[in-house]
Amino acid sequence: MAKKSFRQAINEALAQEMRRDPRVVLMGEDVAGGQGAPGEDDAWGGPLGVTKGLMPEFGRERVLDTPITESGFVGAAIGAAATGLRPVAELMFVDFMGVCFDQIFNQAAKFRYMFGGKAVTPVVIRTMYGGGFRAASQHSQCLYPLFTHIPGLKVVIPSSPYDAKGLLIQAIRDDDPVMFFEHKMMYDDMDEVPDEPYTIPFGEANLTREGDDVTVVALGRMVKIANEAADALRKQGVGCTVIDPRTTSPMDTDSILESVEETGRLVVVDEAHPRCGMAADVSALVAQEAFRALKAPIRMVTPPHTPVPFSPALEDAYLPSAARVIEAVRATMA
Amino acid sequence: MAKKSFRQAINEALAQEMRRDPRVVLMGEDVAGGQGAPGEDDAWGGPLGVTKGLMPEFGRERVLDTPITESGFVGAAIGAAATGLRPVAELMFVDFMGVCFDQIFNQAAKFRYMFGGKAVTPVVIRTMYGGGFRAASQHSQCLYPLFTHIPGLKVVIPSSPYDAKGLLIQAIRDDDPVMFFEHKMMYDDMDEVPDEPYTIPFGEANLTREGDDVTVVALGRMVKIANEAADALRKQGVGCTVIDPRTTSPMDTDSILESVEETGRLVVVDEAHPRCGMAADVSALVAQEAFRALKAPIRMVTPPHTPVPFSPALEDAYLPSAARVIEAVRATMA
Amino acid sequence: MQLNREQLLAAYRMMRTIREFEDRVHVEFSAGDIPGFVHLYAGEEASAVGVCMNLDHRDKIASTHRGHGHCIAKGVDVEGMMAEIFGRGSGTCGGKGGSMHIADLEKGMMGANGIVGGGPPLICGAALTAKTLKTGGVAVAFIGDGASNQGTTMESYNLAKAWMLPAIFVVEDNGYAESTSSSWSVSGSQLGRAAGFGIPAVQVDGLDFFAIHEAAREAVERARDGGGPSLIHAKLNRYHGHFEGDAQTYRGNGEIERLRAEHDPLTHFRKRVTEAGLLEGGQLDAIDAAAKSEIDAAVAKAKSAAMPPLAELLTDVYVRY
Amino acid sequence: MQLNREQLLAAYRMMRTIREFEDRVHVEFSAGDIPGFVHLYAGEEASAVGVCMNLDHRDKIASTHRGHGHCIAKGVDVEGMMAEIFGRGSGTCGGKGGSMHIADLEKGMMGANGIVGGGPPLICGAALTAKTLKTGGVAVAFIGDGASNQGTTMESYNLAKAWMLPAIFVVEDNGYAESTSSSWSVSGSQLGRAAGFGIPAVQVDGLDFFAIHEAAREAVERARDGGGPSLIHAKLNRYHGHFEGDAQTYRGNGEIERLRAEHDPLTHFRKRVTEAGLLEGGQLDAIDAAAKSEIDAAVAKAKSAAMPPLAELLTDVYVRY
Ligand SMILES: Cc1ncc(C[n+]2csc(CCOP(=O)(O)OP(=O)(O)O)c2C)c(N)n1
Ligand SMILES: Cc1ncc(C[n+]2csc(CCOP(=O)(O)OP(=O)(O)O)c2C)c(N)n1
Ligand SMILES: [Mg+2]
Ligand SMILES: [Mg+2]
Repeated sequence: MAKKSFRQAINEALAQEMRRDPRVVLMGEDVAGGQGAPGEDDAWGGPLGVTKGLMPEFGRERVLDTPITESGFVGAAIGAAATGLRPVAELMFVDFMGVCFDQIFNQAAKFRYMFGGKAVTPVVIRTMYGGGFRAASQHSQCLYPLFTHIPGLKVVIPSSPYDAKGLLIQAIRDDDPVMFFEHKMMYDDMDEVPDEPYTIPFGEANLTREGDDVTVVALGRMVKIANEAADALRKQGVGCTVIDPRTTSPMDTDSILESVEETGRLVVVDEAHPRCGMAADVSALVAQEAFRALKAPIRMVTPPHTPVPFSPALEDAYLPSAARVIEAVRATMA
Repeated sequence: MAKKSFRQAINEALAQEMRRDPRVVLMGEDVAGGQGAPGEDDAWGGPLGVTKGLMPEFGRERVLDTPITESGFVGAAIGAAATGLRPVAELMFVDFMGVCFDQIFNQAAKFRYMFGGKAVTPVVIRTMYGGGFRAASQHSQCLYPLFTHIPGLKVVIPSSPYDAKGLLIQAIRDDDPVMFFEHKMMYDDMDEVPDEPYTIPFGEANLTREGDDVTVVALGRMVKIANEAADALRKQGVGCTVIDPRTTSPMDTDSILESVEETGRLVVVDEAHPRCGMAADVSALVAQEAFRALKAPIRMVTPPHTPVPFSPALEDAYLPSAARVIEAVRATMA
Repeated sequence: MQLNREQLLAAYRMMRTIREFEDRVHVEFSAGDIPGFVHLYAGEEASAVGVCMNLDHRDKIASTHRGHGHCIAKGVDVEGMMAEIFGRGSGTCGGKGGSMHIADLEKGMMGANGIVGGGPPLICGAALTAKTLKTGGVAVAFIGDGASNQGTTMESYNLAKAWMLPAIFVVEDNGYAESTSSSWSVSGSQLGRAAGFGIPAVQVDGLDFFAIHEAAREAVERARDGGGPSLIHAKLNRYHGHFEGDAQTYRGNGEIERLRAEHDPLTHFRKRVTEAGLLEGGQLDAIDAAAKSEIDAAVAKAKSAAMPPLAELLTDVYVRY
Repeated sequence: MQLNREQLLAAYRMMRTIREFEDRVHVEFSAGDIPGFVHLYAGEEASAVGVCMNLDHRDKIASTHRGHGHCIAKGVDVEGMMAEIFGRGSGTCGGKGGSMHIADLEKGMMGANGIVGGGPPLICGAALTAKTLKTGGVAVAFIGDGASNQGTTMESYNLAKAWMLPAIFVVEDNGYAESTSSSWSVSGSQLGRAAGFGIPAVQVDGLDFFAIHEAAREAVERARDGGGPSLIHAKLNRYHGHFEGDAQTYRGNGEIERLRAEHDPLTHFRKRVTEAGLLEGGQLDAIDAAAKSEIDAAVAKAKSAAMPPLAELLTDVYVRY
């Protein structure tokens, strides 16, 4: 199988779905780029080149550059979805959600319920998240807990190129509004990715490591860190099951609960802010549903309750690390 | 002491602080009302009359009606706070946050940190939340978990007129950005409220009931329901300590943990959506920090993962009730 | 454009149905039978009807919190609407939406909206669908004077023009946003703003069904011909409070009485068509009576309808979860 | 207004400092020494300086992601800025903000901003403070052509006018938002939009320091006199990519070379003042040399400065928690 980057996996998923279904359209700031400019058309493909090459193949009718009006074009994607297209909108960085959140959480998320089941809103909103890029407080957040909080939204956080392709195709074919999170530090990650289209269902976790001692739940880029920690711990005789839920809404609660029933110990690793975050959400689930199996306090490995700092020195200290995961796992075994 | 309504308590807190400090200004849609209109000035005082009477006393220079531009005027409140005023902005319903969230979570919340401690942003954003008004999906949400998630914000959720006054005065005098949540069903609640100004510090929980068997944590209007449940359970021989954290950020974790250390049982009652919500947040705290004391699974009493329905029949079923709290408390004792 | 007799009757029927619906909801609300927030459209009928009479099944509209008139004008079933407002299971949205969220996508009605400025971006999307799938359809956003100040609305103007969308923005300027006068809240002017975005625009008297109908006809034609977005600034009046329960002390002395007496689009329509000999008074009287019985029946049916079953609380959050 | 010799020297010094700063950051970034996203202001100097020379300690500005020039023009310390961009503890923000978040409230600089359209609402607030406390101050928002389409920006126009704030909106139209041309993204025109909100506006050539200075002078005067907001549309050019690393394939053949050669506000200034005999070339050469050494020193100092101590990770989230 061919090795492909996370970036390529996303691009390929989009291209294949656009070929399959003429109702799939793309929109966002500079998703092609060069609109109205004297030089190259398709000059950007998004700030990190993820959608490059799609406009030449599908034309500007289906790959739409937008003015900087996130409420306008995210809302347009939602309105288009409710009337027959299957748009994929790019909210460049999830940090920008604050200028367009209404369209996502009050419109797209609620149409179906408010309208008594009469609306279908198959929109996908792709967005970059996460730290490590030295992009500072307004370009490094995770924020998927805010979307997971909202009934009516689905939330997808792929942790590998393989998953990215399968989950994105699923997202596009899905009939509900989907928030699709891409970690900006993972675009160059390489993985075996089949050439043909395939889907990965939502709400089915992936067990990336298996072990009897501790259950480690991790999301997105944190899955890599959890795996790293699990591999190191394995050598020290501690077996971890690493669970990547892949989607936080719906979430595969069964896989998490079953594993904790076996291990009796839980560590949750998350890059999002700690308060009302995913680490808390998973911890609460287990404290309610698998309490009797628990042998030790749950441990959460998250950043502190601070904005993301700019300086590399501080940002490295801010982000969860394999070392901190190892420490947490060991704490549950103490 | 005089009995005052929640509405009066808020109004009085605003009036007293405006008298004390000329830098305190109010702004929002129809906080006075009648601007430019042929009839009565100060015609509204907000949709439920909470700020009525302030404009006649303080003038339009300090009680500013606004166009319907939440990003504009909430941002203006924040910019004014960073430059020397102490504004209280009214975001009529918290459900409208989606059109102005950026100014709150990327600007106000982060100034101090991003700017290396050089900014002070003493802004208060008052907002209505909660169900029971038959106001449907876009006018009934709680959403304080979204703000609690964000480092740099403080989040206040008073559960009585007495607390409302003391917490609002504290909020206005506080040097950090504060989100102040008022439950729209509580404005007519009556309570003893001192005439003179007083403050209630943030991060200090209020124990509204004491009992040895189960700790019940509840917020805002849910405190009333928790109290009701505790009173009923008391008669049945079950003692509950009801903890009202009053502020979710900062949160009085000590009070919660100490109580659970004693009771060994926790029920969290919250009106917000369940995923990544306050019930999960408090549960996770206890599962991490007071696990050894726990004798039973934690129970969360929240609405289901759905938007708020309109029909009274459905909304009543949606909202947590004393009956459900009683059931949860009993479950922890089983 | 000349409207034929049938069209004129249809226009009057729709306007009268809206008026009857709204005045009756007002009464039922006062009696305490209707829960929640209700915003009535009475007085503004010529706008919804004048615009929607130019639309067909291909076309979409997005409405506001004051949505009943737009719903009726776009063909949403009146009985279902009334039941919805009463929170009944037989309502258009099964009782889950209520007055502020009546929608019927099959009728091209994309929803009333509880968020001021929520509709215009959605309409850009509906217009994009029409353009992309070449349906020939157009999309119309109704926008209050207050909503015209919302960033989402202004972004939509720019986007619609940049994408050359078949979109029409109808600013329904009833002079107030809640208790705030549009003379104060709207800096500049609606036409000036449209010009600032390069969007053709006209101002019309919202009293005059024919003026609105004609302005909308031109805008729809432009949109269907690929000429991009247009804006219509309709000056009109609301007869009831901002929401039911509003004491309206901000209005001028006798303002509402004067408006009802002198600026009633239905009276104005009746006068025009009877004086011009296009219709006879008797025909219109018959419509009045029919509308009244229709609304009577809708209210009776709504009141006797069942509340939604509790199981409905959990359905239709997702298509599949 | 005639600028005296000292003022002219100061203007040139600031513009040269900005140019030197930006071109040097470009080099250091290419060498891999600067982390994160960096957006350079070279080519646009006449705007920041032409505007800020009309401001004093009472006045506030809000900047954009492309903020270095505004910072320098408003008097933020250059060494601190350079250290900040390098992420050092000695930076203006202790290394916690970086290029996109340099702020110095004591200097009236309310921050670069990572959010397009983030600044204009804040400036309405700063202007409200000035008006309420009667400080005599004005507040200026710098806005890119791309940012001019953001709803937050347009809402601020309306709010500033409704409240009659001493606010000035400077649209720095460098022709692009990232790779997208403003000729495409901005429907209508900047002046047309301002007119739509009833805000006095002028368009100026951003090449020409004097034109911008004069336009700003008028706007500041109007604001201080209680005349409300103004808008200035400056047409200018950026010499570097959107951010450092941008290959700029969207630009025309030889576009940047031509701009540097023919549309350089510094060259233009030099020509104007020397030809008019206001200053001599030697004086300007001396400024050039001084600016170069100042930036050399700032870079050297930044590079040798310590990273922030780890304890700083947890400080200044709140004043008190
Ligand atoms: C984003 C948002 N802000 C505020 C409100 C509260 N609100 C509901 S209707 C209204 C006034 C709207 O005025 P206008 O647009 O003129 O419409 P009208 O009521 O006159 O039909 C306001 C402020 C809201 N629903 N949504
Ligand atoms: C709300 C928001 N949307 C998008 C971006 C990404 N972004 C950063 S700069 C930029 C282009 C801005 O263009 P313009 O306003 O013309 O300023 P210029 O870069 O030309 O100085 C974009 C799209 C952002 N930072 N914030
Ligand atoms: Mg109005
Ligand atoms: Mg630009």
